[in-house]
Amino acid sequence: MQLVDAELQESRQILPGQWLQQYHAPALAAGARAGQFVHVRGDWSGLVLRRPFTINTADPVTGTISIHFREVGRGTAWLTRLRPGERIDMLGPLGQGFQVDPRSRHLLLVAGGLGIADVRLLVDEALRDGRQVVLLYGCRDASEVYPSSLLPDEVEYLVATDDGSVGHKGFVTDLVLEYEAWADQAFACGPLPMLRTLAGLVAGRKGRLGVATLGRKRGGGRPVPPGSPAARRRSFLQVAMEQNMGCAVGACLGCVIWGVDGPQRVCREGPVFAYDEIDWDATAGPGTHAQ
Amino acid sequence: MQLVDAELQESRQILPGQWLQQYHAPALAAGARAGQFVHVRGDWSGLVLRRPFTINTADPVTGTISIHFREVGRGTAWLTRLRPGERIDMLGPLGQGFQVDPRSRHLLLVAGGLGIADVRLLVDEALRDGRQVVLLYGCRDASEVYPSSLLPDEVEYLVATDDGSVGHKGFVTDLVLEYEAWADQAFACGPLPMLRTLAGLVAGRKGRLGVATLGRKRGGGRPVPPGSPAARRRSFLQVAMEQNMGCAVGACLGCVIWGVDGPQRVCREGPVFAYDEIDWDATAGPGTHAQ
Amino acid sequence: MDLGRGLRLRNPLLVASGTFGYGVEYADVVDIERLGAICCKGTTLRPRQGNRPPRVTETPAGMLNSIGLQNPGVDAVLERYAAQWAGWRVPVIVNVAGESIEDYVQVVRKLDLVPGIAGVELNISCPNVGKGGLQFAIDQDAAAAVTRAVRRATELPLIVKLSPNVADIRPIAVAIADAGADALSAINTLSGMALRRDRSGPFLGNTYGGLSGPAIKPVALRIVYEVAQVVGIPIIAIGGVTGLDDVLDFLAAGAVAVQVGTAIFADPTLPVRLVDELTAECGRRGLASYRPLVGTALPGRTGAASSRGVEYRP
Amino acid sequence: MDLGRGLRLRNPLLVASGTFGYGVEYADVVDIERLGAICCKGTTLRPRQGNRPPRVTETPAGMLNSIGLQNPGVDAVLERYAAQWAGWRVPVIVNVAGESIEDYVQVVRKLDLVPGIAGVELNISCPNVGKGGLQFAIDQDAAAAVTRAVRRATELPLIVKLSPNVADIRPIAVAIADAGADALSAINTLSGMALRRDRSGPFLGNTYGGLSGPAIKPVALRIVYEVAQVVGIPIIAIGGVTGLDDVLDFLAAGAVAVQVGTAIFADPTLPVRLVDELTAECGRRGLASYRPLVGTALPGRTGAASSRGVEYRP
Ligand SMILES: Cc1cc2nc3c(=O)[nH]c(=O)nc-3n(C[C@H](O)[C@H](O)[C@H](O)COP(=O)(O)OP(=O)(O)OC[C@H]3O[C@@H](n4cnc5c(N)ncnc54)[C@H](O)[C@@H]3O)c2cc1C
Ligand SMILES: Cc1cc2nc3c(=O)[nH]c(=O)nc-3n(C[C@H](O)[C@H](O)[C@H](O)COP(=O)(O)OP(=O)(O)OC[C@H]3O[C@@H](n4cnc5c(N)ncnc54)[C@H](O)[C@@H]3O)c2cc1C
Ligand SMILES: Cc1cc2nc3c(=O)[nH]c(=O)nc-3n(C[C@H](O)[C@H](O)[C@H](O)COP(=O)(O)O)c2cc1C
Ligand SMILES: Cc1cc2nc3c(=O)[nH]c(=O)nc-3n(C[C@H](O)[C@H](O)[C@H](O)COP(=O)(O)O)c2cc1C
Ligand code: FES
Ligand code: FES
Repeated sequence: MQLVDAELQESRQILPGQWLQQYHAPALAAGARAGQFVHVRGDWSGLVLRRPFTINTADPVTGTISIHFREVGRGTAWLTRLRPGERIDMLGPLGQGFQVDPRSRHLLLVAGGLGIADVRLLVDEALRDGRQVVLLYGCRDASEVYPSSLLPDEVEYLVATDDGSVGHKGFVTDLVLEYEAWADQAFACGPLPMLRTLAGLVAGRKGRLGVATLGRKRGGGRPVPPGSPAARRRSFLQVAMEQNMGCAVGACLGCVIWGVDGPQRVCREGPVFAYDEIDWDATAGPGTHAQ
Repeated sequence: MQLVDAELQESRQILPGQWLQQYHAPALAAGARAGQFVHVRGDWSGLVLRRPFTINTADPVTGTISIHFREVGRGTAWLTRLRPGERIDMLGPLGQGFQVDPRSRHLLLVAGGLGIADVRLLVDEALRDGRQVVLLYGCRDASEVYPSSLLPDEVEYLVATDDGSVGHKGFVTDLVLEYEAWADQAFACGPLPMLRTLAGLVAGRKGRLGVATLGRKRGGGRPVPPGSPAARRRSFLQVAMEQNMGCAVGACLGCVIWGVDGPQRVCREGPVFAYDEIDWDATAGPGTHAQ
Repeated sequence: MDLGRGLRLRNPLLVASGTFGYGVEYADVVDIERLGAICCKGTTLRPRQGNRPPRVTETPAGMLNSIGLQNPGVDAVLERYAAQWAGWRVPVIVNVAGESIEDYVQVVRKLDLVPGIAGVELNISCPNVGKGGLQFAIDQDAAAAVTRAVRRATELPLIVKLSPNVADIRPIAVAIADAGADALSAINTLSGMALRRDRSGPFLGNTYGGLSGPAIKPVALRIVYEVAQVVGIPIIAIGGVTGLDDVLDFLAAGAVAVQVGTAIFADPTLPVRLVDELTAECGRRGLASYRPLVGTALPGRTGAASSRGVEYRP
Repeated sequence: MDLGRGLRLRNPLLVASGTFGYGVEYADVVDIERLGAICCKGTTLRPRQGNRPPRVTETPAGMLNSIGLQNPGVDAVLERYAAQWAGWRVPVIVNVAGESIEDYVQVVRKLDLVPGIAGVELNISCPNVGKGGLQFAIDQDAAAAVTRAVRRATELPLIVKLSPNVADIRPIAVAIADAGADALSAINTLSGMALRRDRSGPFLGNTYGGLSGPAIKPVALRIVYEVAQVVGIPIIAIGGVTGLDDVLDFLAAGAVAVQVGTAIFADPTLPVRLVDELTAECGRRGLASYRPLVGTALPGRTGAASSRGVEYRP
């Protein structure tokens, strides 16, 4: 974790109201892992809190990272007005990223809306490590479909839209069934209802799904403490969660969600959790940025 | 009084930390009288109040007005960052301006520092009406001397500096003695101590000064209500006062100073008052913008 | 909307006492007839010069004022404005202040039956000389006593304005409602202060000032929400309204109307614009009136108000 | 600076409880050893899960929090951090909360004589189960009782933290000082709330939250100024500090030290930078210490504190 003075290099609207910004921030680019985030401080007079954004991509070679965000309020509106060459203060990389089992060959990524920002870097990391990636993406309609041009060619990319204007008509979770057997691990980010549905799918079909998972293959063995990297790797599904934040470093206890073992800090224990760490019934919140 | 969307045309720093900005605002330019002010609303998120500025110059022909201000805090700092073509909301013209007796030939203007902004338009009006103007200007040192290039040639312009680096060494009030006999009326704006000194001078020497004043010539006659235009015209000295403001239209009673007849609203009864309306002992405040 | 005893407002957007003078000051730039009502500057029995200047200063997302109830006294107010008010379509509510119950009663007696006076709003955040300078507003018995006395003195619609400077507003609100108020307004300013730039003393001539503006909205919202659960009379929300979102928040928290104060200084046209924006919002939602928006954030009848004091734990 | 019983701070810049965890969380980016002191997160006898999320949200120039005192309990706090704290040069003050006097006493007994604990700050803005849920902080007798009990239980330097949610802070402050507190800290948060975007209910899981940040500074300044005139013990100011001007204001109002809270979230390096800026400011003024800056805005000995309650008149 470092405080970094990041310089905006490029800023463009890639979808209506959705922005992709690239910053020069070598210290962040070098250390970032998929699923981690930065806590951004604008010079937004009157606003007292930073804003958290997932590290969308990170390139240690060029020393750049990108964030992908939707303009929803004053903070994000301010960001859209930032011009290349201007600098902002970023704290990061923060939180626990996705845990990929070294033996996993097949990764299933499920993203709803802006949730794509949370798994985007995982695509790069997985391909780099020679894994196969299926990315399922859900959104409202054709106007919101994440451009495939922003994804590496190697990814198998499937889209679901609420209105069927592109791809499957219905929820992105409908597409999961087809890949669950194929996948060694699944990683998801999106609106709470989507994550809850996924968690239900995985929990309900644990037996069948388990057949194909590495976790099951390793079987009963030694116990791993819940929430540990090992436990997360063994869980078939990891989800990136969201909560309003104060400090983003674990100090204020502002960002908790309810886990089965009590409150969990999204900024420290998360934002990525194994699906079975979460108390899905107790978990409600501002919703995620995903839709 | 109108709410006007004013477009910045030109903005320049005329002295260290002092800015002259010209706005296109025909409705204000047409109605403005010397000594009146505008209440300016920036898009300064977090700031809840407007900021008052004297109308420094007004040209009904081009439809422009100018303000001259010192950068002292967040509001004025924000103004300096405004770019030509951008628009801000101005409420004005507000308050009572200087009252020049139609018979006055010789006007003595006394300005300390930024107080020049309050009498600047009076210079133009007086010359237009064929009067003679002496402008006495006081400031700390050479670096702060108001550029004579910004004044019409017809004005007799004398400078006093605290350190004597330009003009008279000492207070601008020292220079007044030389012109008091010549002047028909005097008009002043500047720091409170300067105004208090002037008021003392005028009060103490009322007898002698009076000889030359029109007010005295008109003598005992019918009574005029204090604070009325007529009463102010009869007073040898008029001063432009300052106070923190809320509404600037007389509604909140936030901007009062203490007058001999009780509280006076700077935004309505003022900002220009006859010197003898003010209770100089009770009057303290944030100081004026003048120095 | 009926605030009681026939005080009917055509819309729920009012202007707050002390920020809109006597309604005449902003008339050049505001179509005041379109307002729901105007609460005039605090009026006392005798003229008051108010506090020493300076009286206002800006603070983060807010301002402090210490006007000190400067006003020409009730007789002069009536003489200067009542006839004019009587000709307006917009109701004028006279904000009344005093230092003793007798003060309040006398002022209200003078207002009673005068054409042009649509109602009374009692500002009880005043030191009560009878109680050693303690404010009426912080003592439930004193608040009830002044309300009861005024209630007896007039048939005018009676609004009592709550102060936020208390540990628990609920018993006070209940006492005032029980004493016969037709409506409550909340909140008055928070007690605060600022220093001179050279830090040689307080900035305001009166040392202390009242904090208003967006900064206090979370406090105002909390108080409206608390009070709405314990009284049956209408609540008029005040505190930091700067846009439609704030209006909708206060309605959802249980207010039937909203006053705009400090924000007027930055944007005098705001209250009237909010009238239009609220209408448009109702249209968008297919509502014939804004009433369904009232109280949506309140707990259901079952999960009633707590009586355990301020439950907040940091 | 001596806050009593040998609690000596090398500088008057502290970090406020709940905003700096246990001092370890920001250690990557802050040289914590340079701080005057660290007030750790509120600690209770037994572990607490805290309030339901969401727990924080932004408001104009401020934020609301409703953490609900989540902490692992005093035993776990000591086990996890005490040894580490004992190795630090920066004193750690343990912020203590409870629901009964017995709670407070038991926690403090456990802290007593533990190496690494430099002092205790009592957070008394907690519902007092013995008093039907009323906060200790709003009742002068309860505040005095808990202070007295804790005082008897420990020789640790004892700071008691004042709540702003009261009509008149002065009698409470006096009662706490008389009961044996070594110092006072002020203020805790103001009680406030926010709504969900769809206005179907309160935004915070706990309904109410504590308002902090620049928005509350005028209130904090007023309380420090009031308290400084009625007690003889040191005051530590808290509330909306974001820069040197705020520090200087609080010192001038009578505080001998200042805590930075909410502003840390935006700028973790602020407290340490303020240490340097304050030193530089003293240098500019030719002062060997900042002590001459304390109390410059207070009235002279003659014009002593008013005891007439909150004198503010709007
Ligand atoms: C770990 C994490 C990663 C995130 N990554 C992304 C991302 O990659 N792309 C993206 O578009 N958004 C992301 N978000 C959500 C993003 O932080 C909010 O959309 C943003 O803070 C809104 O700021 P605002 O000022 O525009 O909105 P406002 O609604 O005006 O913000 C008001 C307050 O609410 C907080 N807030 C509002 N919505 C959220 C939210 N959904 N989550 C957390 N805090 C919120 C803000 O931080 C602020 O404190 C992420 C959130 C978290 C917790
Ligand atoms: C009738 C009138 C005419 C003025 N004309 C001019 C002018 O022509 N040129 C110029 O440079 N200044 C003028 N001033 C002063 C000017 O308004 C302040 O310098 C300005 O408001 C400071 O704003 P800020 O945000 O930069 O400073 P801040 O100090 O951050 O402002 C904080 C608050 O204090 C108020 N304030 C601060 N100083 C003053 C002050 N001296 N007078 C009134 N309010 C103040 C601001 O309006 C604001 O509410 C005039 C003031 C008045 C009352
Ligand atoms: C300058 C000023 C003067 C005020 N005068 C009065 C008053 O005379 N009587 C009163 O009841 N409230 C008075 N108030 C309080 C307001 O009516 C209102 O309750 C408070 O400002 C909160 O609302 P706001 O945040 O929208 O300003 C005054 C407020 C301000 C800013
Ligand atoms: C997230 C958060 C958690 C807090 N937790 C505590 C606490 O546990 N105990 C306590 O006494 N005060 C707590 N406070 C209050 C602060 O210590 C401080 O009194 C208050 O925030 C005002 O200061 P500020 O405006 O600088 O934040 C908390 C404040 C915040 C913002
Ligand atoms: S945001 Fe402070 S603990 Fe997570
Ligand atoms: S500023 Fe409101 S009366 Fe003058």
